Amino acid sequence: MSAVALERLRKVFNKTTALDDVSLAIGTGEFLCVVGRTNAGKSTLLKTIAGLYRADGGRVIIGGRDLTLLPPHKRRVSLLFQNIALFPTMTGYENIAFPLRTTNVAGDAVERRVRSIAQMLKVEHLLDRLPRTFSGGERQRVAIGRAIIQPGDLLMLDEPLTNLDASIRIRLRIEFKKLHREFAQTIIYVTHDQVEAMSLSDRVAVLDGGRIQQIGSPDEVYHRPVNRFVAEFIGSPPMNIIDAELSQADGRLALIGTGFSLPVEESEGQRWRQMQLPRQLAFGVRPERVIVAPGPTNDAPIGANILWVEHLGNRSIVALRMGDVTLTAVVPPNRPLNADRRAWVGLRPEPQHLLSRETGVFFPLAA
Amino acid sequence: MAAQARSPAIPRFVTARAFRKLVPFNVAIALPAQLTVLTVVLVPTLIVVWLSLTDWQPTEGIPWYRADLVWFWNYYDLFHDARFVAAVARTLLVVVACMAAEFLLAMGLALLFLDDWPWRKIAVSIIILPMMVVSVDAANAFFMLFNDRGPINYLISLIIGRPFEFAWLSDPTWALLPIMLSEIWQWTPLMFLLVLTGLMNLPENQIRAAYVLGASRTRIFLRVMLPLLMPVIIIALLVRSIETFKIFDPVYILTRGGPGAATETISMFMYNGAFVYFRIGYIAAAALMILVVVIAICFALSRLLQRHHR
Amino acid sequence: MSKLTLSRISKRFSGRDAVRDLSLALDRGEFLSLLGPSGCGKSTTLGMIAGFIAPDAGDILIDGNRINDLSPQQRRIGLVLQDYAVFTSLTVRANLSFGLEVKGLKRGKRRQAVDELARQLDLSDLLDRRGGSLNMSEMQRVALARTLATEPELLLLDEPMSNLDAETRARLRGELRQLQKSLAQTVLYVTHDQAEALSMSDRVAVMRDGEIVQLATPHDIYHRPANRFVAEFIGDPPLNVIPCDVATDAAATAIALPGGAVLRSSALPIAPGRHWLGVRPHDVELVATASPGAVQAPLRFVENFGARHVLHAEYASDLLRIEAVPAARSIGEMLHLRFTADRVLLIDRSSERVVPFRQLEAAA
Amino acid sequence: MFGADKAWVRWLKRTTVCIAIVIASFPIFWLISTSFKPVDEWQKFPPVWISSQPTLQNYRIVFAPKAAQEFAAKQQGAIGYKVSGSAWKAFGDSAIIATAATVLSVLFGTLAAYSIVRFHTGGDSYPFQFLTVRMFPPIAVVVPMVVLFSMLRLSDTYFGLILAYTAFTLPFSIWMIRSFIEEVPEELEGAALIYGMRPLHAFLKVTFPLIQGGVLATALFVFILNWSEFLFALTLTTGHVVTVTLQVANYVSASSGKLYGVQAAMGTVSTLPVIFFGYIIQRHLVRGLSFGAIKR
Repeated sequence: MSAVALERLRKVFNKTTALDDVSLAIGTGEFLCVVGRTNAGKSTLLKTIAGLYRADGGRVIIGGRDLTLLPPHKRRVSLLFQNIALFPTMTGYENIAFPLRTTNVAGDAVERRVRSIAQMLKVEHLLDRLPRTFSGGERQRVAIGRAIIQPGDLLMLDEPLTNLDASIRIRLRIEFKKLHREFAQTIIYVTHDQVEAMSLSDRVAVLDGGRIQQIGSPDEVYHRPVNRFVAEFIGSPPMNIIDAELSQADGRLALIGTGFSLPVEESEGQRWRQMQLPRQLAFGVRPERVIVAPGPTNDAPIGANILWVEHLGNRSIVALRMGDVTLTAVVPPNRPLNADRRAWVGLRPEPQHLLSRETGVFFPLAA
Repeated sequence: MAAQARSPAIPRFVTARAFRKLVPFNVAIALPAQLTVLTVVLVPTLIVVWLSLTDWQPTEGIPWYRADLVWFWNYYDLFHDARFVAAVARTLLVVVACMAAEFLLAMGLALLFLDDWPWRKIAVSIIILPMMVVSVDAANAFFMLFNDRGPINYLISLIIGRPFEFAWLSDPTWALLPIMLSEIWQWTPLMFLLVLTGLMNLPENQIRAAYVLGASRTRIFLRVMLPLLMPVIIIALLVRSIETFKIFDPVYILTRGGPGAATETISMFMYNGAFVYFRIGYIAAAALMILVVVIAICFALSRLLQRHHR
Repeated sequence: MSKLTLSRISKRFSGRDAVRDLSLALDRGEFLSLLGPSGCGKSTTLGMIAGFIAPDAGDILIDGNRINDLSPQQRRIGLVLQDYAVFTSLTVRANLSFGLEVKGLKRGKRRQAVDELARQLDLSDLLDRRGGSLNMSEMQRVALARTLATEPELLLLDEPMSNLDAETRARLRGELRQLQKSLAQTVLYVTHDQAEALSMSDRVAVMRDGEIVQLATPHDIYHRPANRFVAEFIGDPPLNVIPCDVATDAAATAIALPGGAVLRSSALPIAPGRHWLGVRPHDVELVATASPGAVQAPLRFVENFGARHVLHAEYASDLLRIEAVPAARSIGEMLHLRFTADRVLLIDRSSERVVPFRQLEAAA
Repeated sequence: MFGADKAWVRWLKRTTVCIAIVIASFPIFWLISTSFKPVDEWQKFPPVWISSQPTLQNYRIVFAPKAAQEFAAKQQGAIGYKVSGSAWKAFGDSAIIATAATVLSVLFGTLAAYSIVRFHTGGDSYPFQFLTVRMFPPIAVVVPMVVLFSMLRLSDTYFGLILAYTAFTLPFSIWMIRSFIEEVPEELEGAALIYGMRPLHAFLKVTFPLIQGGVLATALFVFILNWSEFLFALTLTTGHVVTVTLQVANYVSASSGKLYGVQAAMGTVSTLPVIFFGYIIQRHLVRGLSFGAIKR
């Protein structure tokens, strides 16, 4: 049985649908990242699971109990809010001990547990101080302490690391992973940062417009996106999506567009044919897989104009105009490529990256 | 009927648990406020509807609920009552005149306070003094200022260079002026404070951008600041004009609507009708008409505020 | 002649130097970034050029004419602020024509100019919308167009991307740069984002504590940083800084790293003793097994960018960042790392200066 | 915002501000100055700006019935005077009524505002229903209220006025406190709920300490309104209950307004507490008088 099950969860605010039939199941001890843009419905999802918002449809089942109609204080879940929400009038100690106040844990046991959590999170020096004297990272750690002191059935974290320095971020991510391992806690972690999602979790759920677009391992989501949104959202710079026509001249398949023609390799032909593709379609290519060369080569036979080049030191991002398509490529640093010059491009469309122009959905591979 | 008795202290025949089931928590805590308002506003309004259809006078000695129905004759009479029509017109005049004066003075004054200078805070504190004064006391002060041997007449006589003893408050043409001046004196500070707050909260960078683009002060004020300030101005004018529409205290203290009915505003007209002439039914009809108009205006205002509040 | 010249300008605020003795020259059509952390004086510098802040000392010249005493309006400078300051109560069209109206341009001409500019900046569909109803990236374009309409001698951009999300930001960088080139507009761009500065500018001036610490092309800023501050500030993921022991004699220098590795080069002008070694994450080499010259570091965290991984490994009681191609790795496993002498920076501990690159070459 | 002004512009601005200050303070100055004048200076022409023989007699008349009687006996004929009772009674009544109505208004208002903000009770337009109450001209409600109160034996009682004042200040309480609550992130209460607190408890424990300054300001604001109220006091009482505003009006009407010094003394003492409270909450006045629509 899964630790958390959401069944067709709906939430509507003033006629705008914030959550649209969200269903998902999370295993016990799993670390799931929910990733999406601002207003994708991520925070609403967590608040609905916690009971702060009343669901307009569907069910929330945690640890086998149907919690849909229960008020938040009976749900046994923890939520670390995006804005931290430490109680400003209480000290660090009182904040961390807060979840124990409403249980019948004895006084000295409370003391012991707060001390040990504080020690683990290295916030012992903050116990007697008020939150307004804390730094961003300290606030974060105290809030984490409050979220984990009373282990519940589910720990939810809402963008806990935004607005922190990069170095603190890495440290806290390492701590999250450690916490997750040590307590075998089921975690839902919400973030807008796709790199963070891909780095932290067992599985990633991509949310957009209140709908779950795809759930899968980081590799699946990156390499086998199900639709255009996921393909463009995961990976930076985003995947190039190019319209093309599938032609079959003298038995050889090729993708044809204005200014380019990409033959499909003979050995791949069989797989492509089995997919029963329409003539008009689109294909995706990751910028890292675009080959760019200063002169024509076998690998890069298509002529293109360089629009601009961004040298970032460890790599360069090149924007190219190929026919009527604008293409982004990531190339190693220090290539002799300059804006307003000509370059040659090589693309290798892969069968898992073919999608419908109309629906934006990727075609399934033939079995 | 009292509000306390209806608040969550539950009638004996309803158990606490049943009450909680009957009334959700969030509704229960809004109830005390709601019931108070209902008692003091809604019930009287219903009574007004009844009274307005009768010719009840408390001096007749029959209870109000057994008064004789006259149906809509009260309304007919009102429309043909020159005193009432004049009171309405006069009230509108007061509202328009006071709003214009208050707004122009407040805007002009607020613009002087845009940049920082020493004593600015203290100056603001003194300028807003009038709005804190009890309105009856303010009217009392103006009563003394506009006395025929008061300081205002003295100042005028200094200016024109000959003795000037004019009984402002007993002159049918001029008696309204001290009333309006008292109102303007007391409430320009509020308008000033609202406009100043609005001005201080304007996005400074937009003004800066206009400045860098070469615009003159006048152009910046008219093209950038004024449109941005519009919501604040509208709210200030609406809130103030509704308050001014109800004007009573200065009229009562300064003239009681007199001489004759020369300074009677709607509120004063209704007070005199109900508490001097005891024509309750008749005044109830007037009250109901005013209520309907005010509610209509409120509806429009609330939509406006609602939009601004988002 | 330079378009803009700052000659030894200074500004103090309440006893603190905000800008100290700063000199800078911008060529016509150049895109120059002022890059630095918040509080480094870059916004003060911008304010002095725009005319909002009067410098305590020094001259500001445009085309060789001193403009210190001119008001902001008279300077013919365009300014786009962080929040764009689009007139929220006016339509986009009124926004764009605001500057032209002020100039007294005729209605017909104004219309023509606005339409042309709107077409160029892809704003034609928005012309009748109110400024307040736009989203951030639309506002940015409106602010840019409104300023460009007045054909400023110099365009000042103050963190114009900081209100946009990462995706939009990355997309707009190229577009902005292309627009700047096509108009040959001289731009001074203030930012704290090193990627923006590196990717768009002709030259970058890195500021710290009111002074320019290095002024160079993006390539040189990245590969030949002047000191530790610039080296650490530039690059994402940032530079690794490792303590090292330097021993030097007349012929050669040896740099001993924690964990036993030693780098050697021809003699370097650096005193022997404790110093810093800076290594870019993509210059750390992962080797398969323990090999001579390699150090060991346990893996603590993997940042998954999809096309590449950034590994965080514990080394010298700090986390070392390593850029690597994606592969299956598990937390806790031991990584074997090698540093190469021609791909590291040696930082003098006392002066924090980077020992000139050319001299740090592989030897033996 | 615009750089420096020219010297004459600056001079003109300062002068205008000075004139505004004089106009704003003059009536108050006159009120206070007159309250210290002996009888023969009340109506002197040209006016006496500041009395050369200041006296406390006016205040004595206001507060001590005995002094009032003596004065009335002496002045009989010259100035008709028939106000009985001392200002102490008026102050006491006003204090009781204003305080009780303030407590109720703020208490009910806090609960209703909490319900509106956190539970969205009654939907978007619900708070406007309360606003409508404030827009009502009280005179239109007063007529039936007199009828209703006399039936319920509430006229000329403390409780009647308290009820009326509570209802007519509730819009301010609700709207002001609502705007304070809205400034506290809902996540704070959310956290308390998730970690096991019941809703009202969470509100009192977590949000209330953060808005108590605002609630206090609201209370002072409402108190000022109650203290200054005149129309209800005038129409819903018949002599047993006397508020300060009523007492002021009584002096004016008792003498056809000829009792200058006494009127001024009563006016001064009745308005002083309000001005004092007003300055305490100066920051919040704008918010209050614009129903939370315009904040500082």
